[in-house]
Amino acid sequence: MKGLGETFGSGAMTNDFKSIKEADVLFVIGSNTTETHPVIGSWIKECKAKGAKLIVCDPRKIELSRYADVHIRHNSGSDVALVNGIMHVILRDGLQDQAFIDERVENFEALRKVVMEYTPEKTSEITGVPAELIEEAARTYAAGPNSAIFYTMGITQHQSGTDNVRSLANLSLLCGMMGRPGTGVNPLRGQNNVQGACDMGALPNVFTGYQKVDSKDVRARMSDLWACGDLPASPGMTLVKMMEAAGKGDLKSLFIMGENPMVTDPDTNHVRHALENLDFLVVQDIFLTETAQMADVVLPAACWAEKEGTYTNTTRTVLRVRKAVEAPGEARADWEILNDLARSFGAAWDFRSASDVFDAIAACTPSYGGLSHRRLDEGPLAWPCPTADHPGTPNLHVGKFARPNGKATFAPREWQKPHEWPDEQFPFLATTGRILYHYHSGSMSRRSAPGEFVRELFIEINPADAQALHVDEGMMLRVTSRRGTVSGKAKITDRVPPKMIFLPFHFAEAGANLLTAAVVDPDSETPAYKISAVKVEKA
Amino acid sequence: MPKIKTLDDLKKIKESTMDLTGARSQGKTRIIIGMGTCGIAAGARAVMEAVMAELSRRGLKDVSVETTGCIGMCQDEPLLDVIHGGESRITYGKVGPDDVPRIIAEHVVNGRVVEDKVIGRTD
Amino acid sequence: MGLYRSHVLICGGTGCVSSGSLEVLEALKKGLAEKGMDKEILVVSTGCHGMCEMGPIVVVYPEGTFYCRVTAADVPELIEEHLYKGRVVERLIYKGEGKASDVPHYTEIPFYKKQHRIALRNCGYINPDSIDEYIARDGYAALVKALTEMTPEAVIEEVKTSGLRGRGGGGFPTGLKWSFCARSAGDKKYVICNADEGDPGAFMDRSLLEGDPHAVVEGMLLGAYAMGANEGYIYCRAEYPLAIKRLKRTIEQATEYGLLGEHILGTDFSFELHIKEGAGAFVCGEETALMASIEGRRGMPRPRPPFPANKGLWGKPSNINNVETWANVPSIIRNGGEWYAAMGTEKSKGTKVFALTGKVNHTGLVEVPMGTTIREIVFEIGGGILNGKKFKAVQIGGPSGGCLTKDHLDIPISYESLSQVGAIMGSGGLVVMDEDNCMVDVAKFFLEFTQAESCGKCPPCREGTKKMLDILTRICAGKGKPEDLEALEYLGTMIKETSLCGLGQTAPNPVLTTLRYFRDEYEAHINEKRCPAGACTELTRFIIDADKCIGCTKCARVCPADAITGAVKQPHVIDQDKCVKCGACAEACPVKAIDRR
Amino acid sequence: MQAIDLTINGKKIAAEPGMTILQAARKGGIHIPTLCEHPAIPIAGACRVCLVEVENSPKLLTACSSPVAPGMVVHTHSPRVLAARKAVVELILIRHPLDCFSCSSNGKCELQDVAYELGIKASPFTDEGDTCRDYALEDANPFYVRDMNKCILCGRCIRACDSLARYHAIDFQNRGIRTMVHPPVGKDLEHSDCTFCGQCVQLCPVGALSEKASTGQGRPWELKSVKTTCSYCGVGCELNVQVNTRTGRIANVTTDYLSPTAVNEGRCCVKGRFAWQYVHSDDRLTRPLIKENGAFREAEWAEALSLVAGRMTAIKEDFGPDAIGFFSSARCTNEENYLLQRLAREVVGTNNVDHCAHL
Amino acid sequence: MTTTQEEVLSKVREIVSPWKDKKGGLIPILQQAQHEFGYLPPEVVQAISDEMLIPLAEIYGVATFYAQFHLKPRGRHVVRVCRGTACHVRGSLKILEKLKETLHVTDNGTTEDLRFTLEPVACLGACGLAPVMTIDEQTFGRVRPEMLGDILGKFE
Repeated sequence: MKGLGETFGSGAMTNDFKSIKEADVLFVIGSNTTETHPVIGSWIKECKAKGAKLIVCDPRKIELSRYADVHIRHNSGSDVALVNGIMHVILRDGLQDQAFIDERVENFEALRKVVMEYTPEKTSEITGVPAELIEEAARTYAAGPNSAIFYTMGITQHQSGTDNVRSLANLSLLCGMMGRPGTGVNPLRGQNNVQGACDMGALPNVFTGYQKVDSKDVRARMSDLWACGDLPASPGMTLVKMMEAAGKGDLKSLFIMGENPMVTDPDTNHVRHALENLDFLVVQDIFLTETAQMADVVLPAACWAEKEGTYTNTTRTVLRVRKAVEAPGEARADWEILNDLARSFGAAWDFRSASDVFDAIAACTPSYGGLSHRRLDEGPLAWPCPTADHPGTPNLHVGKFARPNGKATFAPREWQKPHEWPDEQFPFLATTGRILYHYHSGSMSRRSAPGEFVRELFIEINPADAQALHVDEGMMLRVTSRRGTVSGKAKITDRVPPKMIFLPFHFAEAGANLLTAAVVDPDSETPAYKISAVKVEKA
Repeated sequence: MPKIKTLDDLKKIKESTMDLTGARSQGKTRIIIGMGTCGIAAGARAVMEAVMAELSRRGLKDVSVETTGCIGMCQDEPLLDVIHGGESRITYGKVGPDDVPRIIAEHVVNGRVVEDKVIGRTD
Repeated sequence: MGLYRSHVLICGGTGCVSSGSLEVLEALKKGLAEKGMDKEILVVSTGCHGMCEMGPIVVVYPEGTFYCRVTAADVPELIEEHLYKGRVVERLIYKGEGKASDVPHYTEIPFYKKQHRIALRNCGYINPDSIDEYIARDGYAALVKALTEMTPEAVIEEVKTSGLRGRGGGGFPTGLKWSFCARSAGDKKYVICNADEGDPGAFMDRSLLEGDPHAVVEGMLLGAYAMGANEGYIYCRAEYPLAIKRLKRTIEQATEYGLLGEHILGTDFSFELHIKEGAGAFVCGEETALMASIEGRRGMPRPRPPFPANKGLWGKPSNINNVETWANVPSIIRNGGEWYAAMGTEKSKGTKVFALTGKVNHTGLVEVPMGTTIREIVFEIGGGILNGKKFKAVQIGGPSGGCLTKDHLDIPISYESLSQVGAIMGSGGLVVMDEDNCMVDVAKFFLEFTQAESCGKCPPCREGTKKMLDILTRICAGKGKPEDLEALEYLGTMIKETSLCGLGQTAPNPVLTTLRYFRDEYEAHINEKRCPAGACTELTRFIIDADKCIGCTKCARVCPADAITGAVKQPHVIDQDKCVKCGACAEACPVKAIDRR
Repeated sequence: MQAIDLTINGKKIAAEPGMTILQAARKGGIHIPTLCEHPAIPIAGACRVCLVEVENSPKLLTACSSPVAPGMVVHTHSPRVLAARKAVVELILIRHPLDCFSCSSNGKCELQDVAYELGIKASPFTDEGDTCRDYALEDANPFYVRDMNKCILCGRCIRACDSLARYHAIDFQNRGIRTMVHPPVGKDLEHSDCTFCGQCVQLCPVGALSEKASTGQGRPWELKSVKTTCSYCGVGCELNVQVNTRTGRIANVTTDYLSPTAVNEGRCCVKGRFAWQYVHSDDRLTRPLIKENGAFREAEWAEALSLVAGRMTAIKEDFGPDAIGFFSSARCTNEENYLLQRLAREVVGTNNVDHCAHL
Repeated sequence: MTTTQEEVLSKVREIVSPWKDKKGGLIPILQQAQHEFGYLPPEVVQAISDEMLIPLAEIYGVATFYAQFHLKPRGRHVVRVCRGTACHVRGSLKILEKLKETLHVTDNGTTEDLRFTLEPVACLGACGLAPVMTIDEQTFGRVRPEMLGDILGKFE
């Protein structure tokens, strides 16, 4: 999000879903779309069937690879080099959209300078991808006429995540693939309301609508709207920092709403230590999760089907959530609990409905200014939607970027070696991710039909490695990193390249995040889940 | 093989193939050679070969060469009959290979019966 | 090429090949070479003559002597006697009605005399592997004429004038069909030849493809030029390997001569032709199913409209005609539509090829002008019923056709006249039946075929034909119920009315027509549990006439089921429960004491 | 574009070019029964139930596949049409079990509807042994059950899988009377390309495909539909939660392929359609819990909330507001995220608020 | 004949290569594959699916639609035994039983060495010669069980 924000002036997905169908070239990198976003995956396959070209870059052989015109299996963590290499070919052969660059983008020379170094040969050395494939990807992407980039956690969950995103933004600007249907750089959000949570200011440095907390004017306007006193001026700690601070004893209390860091956060052993170290932990959730069990107070919340509200999807489209059934027992909607909790603190909050809360959001958030539950009941709308008669904005950056001078900027980056790399002691590279049948910590999906279908952790391992380890399908494997050990059943498949294993992270009892390091991207503080050096043994 | 471009190209192929299909219909002119045991003994095979050679040399089309069994005039073998167009069937007797070019030139091509060799005439 | 005094034509069609014509061909070549006659006599392998049951067939030109059932063993005599000495080998010549007095010319044989060969004109006359021989017979002259003298519109007009109608069964006016496709907008169009001949007993398409493949290709070229197509497919069933081989050779030769490919005859017209082998599904004879099959999908039909002329192969405007239709086109263009239209009846012009089979003396392929009566075909060309039995019915139009009776013998055959009496022209199958054929059994036989070939897409055909077959099976087994006839009529009518494609729409025809003309036979099966023709085994009984039986025990000894008992010299009895109705006893009885009822 | 005027059952209808007779009839509010047709998937023209009579056309035409033409005169319920339609349904019913009583599709079965409309109780042609096709019930997966004995081979599931789910995990196998819908020969569903998105189940017009978890959860007429947004992944699929009004429990989840507001255009995945049982899970939290001596005890809301406010206020007083942190959630609504960050900033006075945006 | 996975793959690649960028290749590919392998083994079908990006279910849908395709191995020689009435009453069942016993196969089965496939058929249309069997294109009439050894011996 940060990568896109500084390049384009806005960090959200640039285009809407309809736009996908108008793409002539789909560049999918670090996204196992058919498993993580199945509906988008089906559209991508539909485009391909209708004649669009598909470029897939992923160390794993994912389902979309099957349909790819250009299939690149690059080394994990070599994304920046790969994209720089692609840009090198584009510039070398003069395939860039010079008119677009001249008119709408700054800092071109700096990009040229960095990219110059990444010859196909050098890129091939770093990425392990044959030079011809890099050339072909470059030609295909540049040819368009409309090329769209899609990425997910495979790009962001690296120490260099933001650089990865910046590189993709550079690529799209270089070829002028922006501001038209069928183009853009499209991060596919992993969770249902990541976009909304960010929009709402559930981030340490901004209020709603990315209004910075360190801006005096913003704070003044907010305290005005909220009818409260001075608001804190310095940006707060990120989640990973908070965890660190808790471990050190600097953070005394944590209020966790609907999260299960014991399963989803990196380096589970460290998380456990941090939470244990707190003076007072409150968890508000629908189940007594691994994290809730460590809490001092647990507040029972209503779940998805039991409350009114809105989500904002990956295309910035605000959608209504409606109550279908009553919450069990005394469980209550999170917004109701928070309203009453604020009152317990002595605040004069009096939100009677989710719709009330939304009106308050609209009042303090320009991009949401024209929205209301009433309006959304007629159908979803994409922000920015500043006024009640504004039709919403499906495609961003049409004609003008959101940066102050209306221009985008190239943000060239050099490739850097990942934080951890397989060595003699830990010769395998482990990567974690989602699978189709489960969601996140599995607290919902494992209690539903999919939980019966995929019950336990499996570990994908290449046939060559399995043979070397004398492991057959379904036998137990033990995986150890510098941080911990997990065991799971071997799934022998060439989906993973040799010396790489893949573990889904949905299974608390065999938590893949026991392996991962709490190493984060310094810009976005996104954990580097995608790379851990591990050793693999027959259990 | 040259590509066909015009009707003339097609006609050329047709012409050159005519002898093939000419042999599959009774030609305008029929030459019938007596090929009974007696005929063969008297040298009918050589006569037939001479007929074929002459037709080939002249590039004559539309002439069919048939053989037939003994017609009962064994003393005059080899026998060679010519039916020119719709005219009567002329039987030549004691035909030798040397007579063949003359019979073909006179009778088959020009329609003039070679009277000195004729031994019979059937309508 | 040297001059040959004589050409010996040997049929290389599938029928004759399976009777051993290849061996005859080899023996001839070898024999002539040994005698040093190979320079004067040419041996040619041709396509089918149509009279397959008399095969292998050998015709010696220039005399036009027609030899049949020739074996390799006959060859030395043939060479010595006919080719060397000019004496006809009488024992091998075709004997017509048993008179062998004079040796008829090929064309004088009654089987051929009544025919009028347009589509089949080169079959059995030229070497199908030689494009030169085709050209010598005016082949590709129509193409040259069309490309140099005629506009595409004029070609379509000529076909319209000819009155040619689809010979695959539908009978849709070909020129009109072409004009639809020609009018349809699109940069890419296809012409397709339907060579997925699947009717049991029909082999006219096979004979044409084997005997005169260039005519089909030339017809397609003319169609492609007229409709603005530049690519074509011949969809040929894989069961016709020889036809496929010949077609491949044909395409090679035509391409070498520049008659296929880019800029044909130096014009802007280009045409590429592919062969697609079928994979064993009768329903692929239906045009939309055929296109699905070319596309590599299950050969299931789809509803029309949209018609192939607008949305055909891969969604592009396409035109499908069958082999016989295409083969007629060159003659029409060469001789003019008027010439063609002068033959036939008012609405059905030209000639039609029929596959004459069943209980008839001469089976084979016959091409006759439309308007010829069934009587002429069966009795004059076909030489009447086998073994002097009585004519009972003729099943016309293949498995989807109908059964006609002696009352229909004088109907002049045309699309209209046949549909009036409940039959169809179909692709031209003509099965003659005599008094020994049970019409219920015949209806069941055809329905078994169509039911097995139903693609399963639409319920009427899938479920309906199965149910009709179930009912027929039980009627033939003596378990029919009186209401079954009504059910059959209802199901048959409704399947025709509601089925998706031609297969379902015509599948009930054999049942409906036999119900209409031979209802008494059905009633006998149901009400009297009796098969009047004695064909339905389960209803047949063998009974020993005690008065005639001499007690010789021969019958008891041959009975495989030990169903016959009786003391020596005493009348024997058949235990009906044990009898398996094999008829062995009746054959064995020296005094004809066993009746089949 | 010029409208195409046609007459259906005497009613003048202005259709759009490219429309089929069926679409034009629907536009004009005229009902034509269908089975193999579904607006979200390509036309098959297989079931023959929508046959209509078009003047000057000798054959009956399938309304679903025949394009409208100017001046067309269509009869959807003429005696000829009704007779044909009746025959078609009678034929389909030959091999379709009539266990409607216990069938999960009772009340939403489209075959039942057509039969009812035409007054057909059973096929008059069914003989003993016809109905039973002896296909074993396939229920090895937790999502849906396949009962191929009930399959009418309309192919809607196949087209849904091919054109919506884009897996083409199933297809017709064999032909003619032996035709069946199946994953690749020799494979079962669980080991095929199927990803259990269940779109085929929703599109099945009869009871051949049914949702496992929905069995016994409510008859169609007992359900009310609540339109909402899926809570798995960032696509934001519009879902219709079907709630049993009698029990107040979710019966199943469907999508609406014709919804103008659905960003997913009716598509969905296995989680959206099948991962809802957790809502009614027995181990849902139902009361606030307070940990005492390492064990939880149930508490009243007031006590729990005041305990939280009290402890946090005390920590704030001792260590300052930045000793307190708030984890919000990307799974909660906008409203809830808004309130939590406001609670942190306005009420507690810290910017220590974040959520797991990156997981 | 054993074929390794690599051999299968390289054969299949060779078969599909002319069709990679063309439409309508599935049926010719299956025909060629069946010609090559004698039938359509699962790994071959899977490889075709992978190479041509045609869903497996669709390929099987096509393969089971057309009579030409076989999903089980077939013998080098197909033995057809007529089970028509005429043959039945003249002992074709005994012929069939004897064949099953000799070849160790069931109806429509194939011998382990892939030499023969045994197919009982409704009628071969040669009732005059009953009982009749055919091997490939050759017809044998008035067959007696004791003749079977010699007949089968002619086919390797």
